[in-house]
Amino acid sequence: MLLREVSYARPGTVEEAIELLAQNDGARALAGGQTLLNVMKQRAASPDVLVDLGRLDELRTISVSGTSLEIGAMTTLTSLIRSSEVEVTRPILAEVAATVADVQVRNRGTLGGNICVNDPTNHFPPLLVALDASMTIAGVGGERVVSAEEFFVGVFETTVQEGELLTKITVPAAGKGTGDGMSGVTLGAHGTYIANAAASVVDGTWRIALGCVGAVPVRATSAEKAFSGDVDDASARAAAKGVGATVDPPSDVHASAEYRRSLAETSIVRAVLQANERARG
Amino acid sequence: MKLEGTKEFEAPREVVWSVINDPSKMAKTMPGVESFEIADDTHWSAKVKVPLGLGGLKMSIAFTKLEERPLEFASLNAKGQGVGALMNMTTSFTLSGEGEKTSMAWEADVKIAGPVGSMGQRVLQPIINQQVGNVLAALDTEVQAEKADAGG
Amino acid sequence: MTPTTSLFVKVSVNGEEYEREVPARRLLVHFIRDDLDLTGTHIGCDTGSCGACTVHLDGVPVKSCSVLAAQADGAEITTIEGLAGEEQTPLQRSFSEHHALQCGYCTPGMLMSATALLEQNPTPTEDEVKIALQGNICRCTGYWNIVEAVVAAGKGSA
Amino acid sequence: MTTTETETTTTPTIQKGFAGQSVPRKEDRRLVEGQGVFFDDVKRHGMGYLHFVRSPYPHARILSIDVAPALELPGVYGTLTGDEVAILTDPFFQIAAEPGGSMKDYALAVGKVRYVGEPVAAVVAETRELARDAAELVLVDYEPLDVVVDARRALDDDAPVLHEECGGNLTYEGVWEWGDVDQAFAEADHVVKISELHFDRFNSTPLELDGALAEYNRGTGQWTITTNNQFPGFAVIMMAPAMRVGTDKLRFVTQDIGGGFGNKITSHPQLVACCLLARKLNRPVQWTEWRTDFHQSMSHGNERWFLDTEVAVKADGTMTGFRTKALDDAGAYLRYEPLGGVIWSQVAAGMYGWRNIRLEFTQVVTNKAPCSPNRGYSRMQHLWFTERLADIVAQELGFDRVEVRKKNYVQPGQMPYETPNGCVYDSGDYPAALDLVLELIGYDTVEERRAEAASRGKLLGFGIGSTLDSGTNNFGQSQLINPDLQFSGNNEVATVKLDIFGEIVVTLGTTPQGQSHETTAAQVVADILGCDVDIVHVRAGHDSYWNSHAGFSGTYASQFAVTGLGAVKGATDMLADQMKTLASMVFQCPKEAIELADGFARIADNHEAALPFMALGAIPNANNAGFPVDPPPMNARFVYRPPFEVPDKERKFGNLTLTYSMQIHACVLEVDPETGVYELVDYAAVDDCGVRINPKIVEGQVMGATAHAIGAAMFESFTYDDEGNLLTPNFYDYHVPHTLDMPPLRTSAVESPSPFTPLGTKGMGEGGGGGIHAISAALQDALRAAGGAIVTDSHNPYHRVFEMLTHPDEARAKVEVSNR
Repeated sequence: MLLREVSYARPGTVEEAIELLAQNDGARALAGGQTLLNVMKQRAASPDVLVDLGRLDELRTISVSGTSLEIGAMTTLTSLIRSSEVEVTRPILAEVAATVADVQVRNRGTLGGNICVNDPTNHFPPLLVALDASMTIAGVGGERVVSAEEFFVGVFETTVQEGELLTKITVPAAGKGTGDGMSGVTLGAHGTYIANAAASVVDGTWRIALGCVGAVPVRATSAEKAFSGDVDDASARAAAKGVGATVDPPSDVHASAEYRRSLAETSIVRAVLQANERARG
Repeated sequence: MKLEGTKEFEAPREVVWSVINDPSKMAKTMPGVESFEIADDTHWSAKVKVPLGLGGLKMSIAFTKLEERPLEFASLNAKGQGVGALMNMTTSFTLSGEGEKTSMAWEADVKIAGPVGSMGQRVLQPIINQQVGNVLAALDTEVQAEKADAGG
Repeated sequence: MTPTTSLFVKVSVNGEEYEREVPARRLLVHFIRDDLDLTGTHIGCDTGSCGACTVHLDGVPVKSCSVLAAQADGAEITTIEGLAGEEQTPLQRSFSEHHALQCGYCTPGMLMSATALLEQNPTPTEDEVKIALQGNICRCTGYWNIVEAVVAAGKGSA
Repeated sequence: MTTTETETTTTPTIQKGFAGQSVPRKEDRRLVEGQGVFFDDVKRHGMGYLHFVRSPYPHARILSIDVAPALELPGVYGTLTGDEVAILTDPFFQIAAEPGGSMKDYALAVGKVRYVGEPVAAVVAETRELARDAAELVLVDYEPLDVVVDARRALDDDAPVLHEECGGNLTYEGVWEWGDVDQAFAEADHVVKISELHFDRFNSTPLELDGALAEYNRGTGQWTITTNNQFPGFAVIMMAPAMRVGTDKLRFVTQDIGGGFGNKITSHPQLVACCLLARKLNRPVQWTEWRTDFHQSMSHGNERWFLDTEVAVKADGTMTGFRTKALDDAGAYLRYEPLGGVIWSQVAAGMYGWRNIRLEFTQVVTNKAPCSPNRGYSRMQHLWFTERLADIVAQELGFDRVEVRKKNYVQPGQMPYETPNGCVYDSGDYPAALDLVLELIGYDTVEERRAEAASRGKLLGFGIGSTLDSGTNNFGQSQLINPDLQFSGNNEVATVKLDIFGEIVVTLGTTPQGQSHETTAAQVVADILGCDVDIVHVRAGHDSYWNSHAGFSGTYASQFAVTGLGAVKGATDMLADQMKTLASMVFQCPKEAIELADGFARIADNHEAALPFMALGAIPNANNAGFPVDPPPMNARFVYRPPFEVPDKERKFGNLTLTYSMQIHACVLEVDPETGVYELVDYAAVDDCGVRINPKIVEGQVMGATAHAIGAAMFESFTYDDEGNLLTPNFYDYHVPHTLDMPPLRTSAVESPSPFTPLGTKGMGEGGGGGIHAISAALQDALRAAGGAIVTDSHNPYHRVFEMLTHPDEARAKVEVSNR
């Protein structure tokens, strides 16, 4: 408990927010705060200025434009779960959001916050990489759009620079022949991930991302390329085999590196089979 | 936590040595250095802000050169203190190779204590691995710059 | 706009208006307990994990240890003290009838989470109750009686 | 969902009135309305908030402490360091004999720190935030020292020594041997050897952390400590001598306590720091511990190794004896230790008929948080051990686990049963209870379910955990580890008075943390006085000023139903007698003619002649003129003293606890062979704690103990790395089970009244870790089909199960069977 002294500002517009982030040394955007405020208690982070995005309703919109689903960075996980747009265009987002922490955290926690924190155990970084999402980042100089893979830079680190703000996450809408899956092992039901894999197939082309095995989500490219034609348990296992050896996961109190390598492969198999089944409709 | 690896440089040993033996050049390879002071040729100190996205971790680090055998071996200790974290790192570099190629075998024993050390357990190893990667990349840049200077 | 380390916060808690100057860093739970003297809201961890500090912020259950008092400016807050009027709510009575509390320390948070559930879903199933209470840790009861009490209160009000 | 059934084998020894019914709790009203009073809810004008400066090092010399930067911060009231503490106080009294007895333990670290999180200084400031800011400004210069984390290394010649004054890391060692062990092994047909078993380190992590509000009165020299310490009787004998004051100078006040489970017994060092600062700064000092502080520094459960174990087994499966070397890891200080070195022997033979036992008990200190009582304290470790022996013997020798238990259990006909070390199991029918739990969980369908699970690719396992909950300590057992100690027996106090308007007012010496003392005490009182529970007012919590406590007062070690209610019954019987005497004076009739019923004292065969309680209460209190003799005071104080002898120190023999509640747990789980992830799919628990005053409250305790056991078996561990850092310092990595982690539960109860207690009740609540035993057994059963690993650890998170699946031989290598 008990935070160090910190300054606070509550902008009313995105422009104002960017200005505050640009002009104040050590400024950090405060979204839902479900991670940030708690690591501040632990002194694992000590921003000098908190720029509260809580009043930026323009960042809380969910809309479908053309073939993509556009989600405002300040959209809470609860809103994701309840969104009919999400349900129609990319239901996996709601499905995964429903397994993040608990009701209270989902009521405050935002999609933007979840990925900007980029804790390696977070749910959305690997999922958004698998879904080939893109992020819109606004700065004093205007907007730029980066792919999910470019977005994640390190633990607690993204490509969002000081003076910049993540405003929007864009996810391709699922058409026929698209299927998504996510599987992993958590610390207790709906708990912190120990290891996971997210898989997405679009017309036979696979994107598979691993969580908890590095500082950022890791593409399982060898597995992605392995599939030709029908996917079944055997081919999924064949594809996953050997992926573990290509990653360098941490060892901690919940899992040795060896265990995480094994879980990564098992998670790939299960995520792929789930995605494949859904792609078939 | 013990880390080790080998880094290959496209540069003569003298050049690599001159970089790793020069605190001010080494300083440029470290993440988030805000200020740097050299007390004497075996003691120097730095104030760094390790760039963690959540706001950065401020630390003041005191370096002590433990041992050196010119062109061959150097080892140093770094003690860092910041709110929430204490770091104690002992690292050594062993150079080998001939002509334009130098191979640097490095070892580091990093201990992190304090709230961050315990809280950050699940994220600390990736952080350290990544920071080491950054340092080695920066070191290569410095070596090439030095090589260019030496050559030019 | 310049960032500040101290600001005025205006909130309505259990229907009563409060205005206080608070440090920007003060967590909502400390504001409620220490500044407003509403000590029914509890603290059981320092990582936003246990839910003992659960209150309703604009009608939604949140962990008041993971919100700054400043963020609550202008909000309507309900705490455990605001649940019962003259009469206890059926849920409060059900907790007692089903022995859903022992030490009672997690109870305010449990009741706030369960109350929010029943407002949205008056007759929740056992699984729906478990999901709604997942963010509230109890170390005495093993949860069985708590889940039973909420399910029963739901049936009762249906 | 839970289902409940009860079987009563014998009728209770007291009339069933309110007792025996699940009457609603008196405590609940305030608690569900947010009106409970926990220590942190109490405020005083001008109070300062205390924050401890804690060691980031597991072992280091303190070279210097500079508090000046903290004192310069506006709003800081003052500081306290170890150097001051060493001048102002004496080291705490040690329970241990030599070598542990030489240990110097103070309120703050003096000269050295010995675990991460140890308090080295304290700062008091105007707000909680400022206090923490200031604590971060205190400059401590440390010289790190080598650490010892693994108890198995603590006695190595080159191991760093934590407490030089103890001459090493050994704090206690003793050989506990009963029967003829050598002969038992000589006559054994099989000997099962297990090289290493490990009971892991965790605790019950009550949701409310420790803390206090300390106020000092310069005029009287007395401190008032509003706290959640759960054993004031112990705290005061630790604190008063150290602070060089009489016990009367320390007034303890508790009301609502947010869970304790034993973990709130040893907060006395922090309380002393609060008291010293309240005096130094002449203002109330408030200390609230936070979760990470608690995990790093407070009351871990004893971690224990069982090395070179051997079990003697006859051809028919009778287990005749065992020998083992128990190595107990006490952490850095002996706050309540080495009592763990004897408490286990209350259940030396578990629920079994073993007559020949040899256990070499060794306790060491390591650079980890100090151990102290934790639900199931010291017996749970040993009972897990005895259950592991039963299952490993059964599996390795090909016996049926159920039959091995039934054959080896102490039999109902043997009750009351004297164990090889002189403890007396008071009552119970263990085989019948086992049948009951097997019926609850559908034991006969386990094989079908196993096949069905296999068809889904899952490994199903079934396990039994039979366990004892020994209650009401004979503190004389402390003399078995330190013959010079002057403690024996036990006691608890209650006062009951009839007040001026006819209210019954009860005060207790106990410090309940959810055990519902207000309710069960009222039930007992109401039945004896023939009145409604609603007119019985039981004071919440504890207050030294009530004069209703004795040396052992508190709430710990499963004893309220015996000591607490024994005192309540004693005091209420005295009051009833006074009421009858007074009524007989008024009616000029013999006392024997008076009965207490329906809220009246009346002549039994003439209900017209009746005095309402109000009239009785008024006479001594307000209307006493004209009485020929003094009317009885309508006020009674009773000290309950259980019937104990001082144990035989030479033979380590004697009755160490008065009652033995019993629980048998059974569970079914499914393991995912690819990941090691497992799920409890079915669970049942049967409890026998003798007469149940309030069945629902008893069932609540069984459920709570079950949840703690599930957490300890699957998720909860205080794990340290080799460098002495706690890797699970808060709820990020220390996962406490929540609603979705709980299996379906069926409970049932048997009532075998205790012949030794006033109400036929037995202490209960701790539960003896039955679920830990059951889950270890079920995992071993599930793994039989996948390499047959032997479960040798009490804590089995997914990664350990994965290890057992991928390297079963490593676990199997720890077990060896030799046949004659």
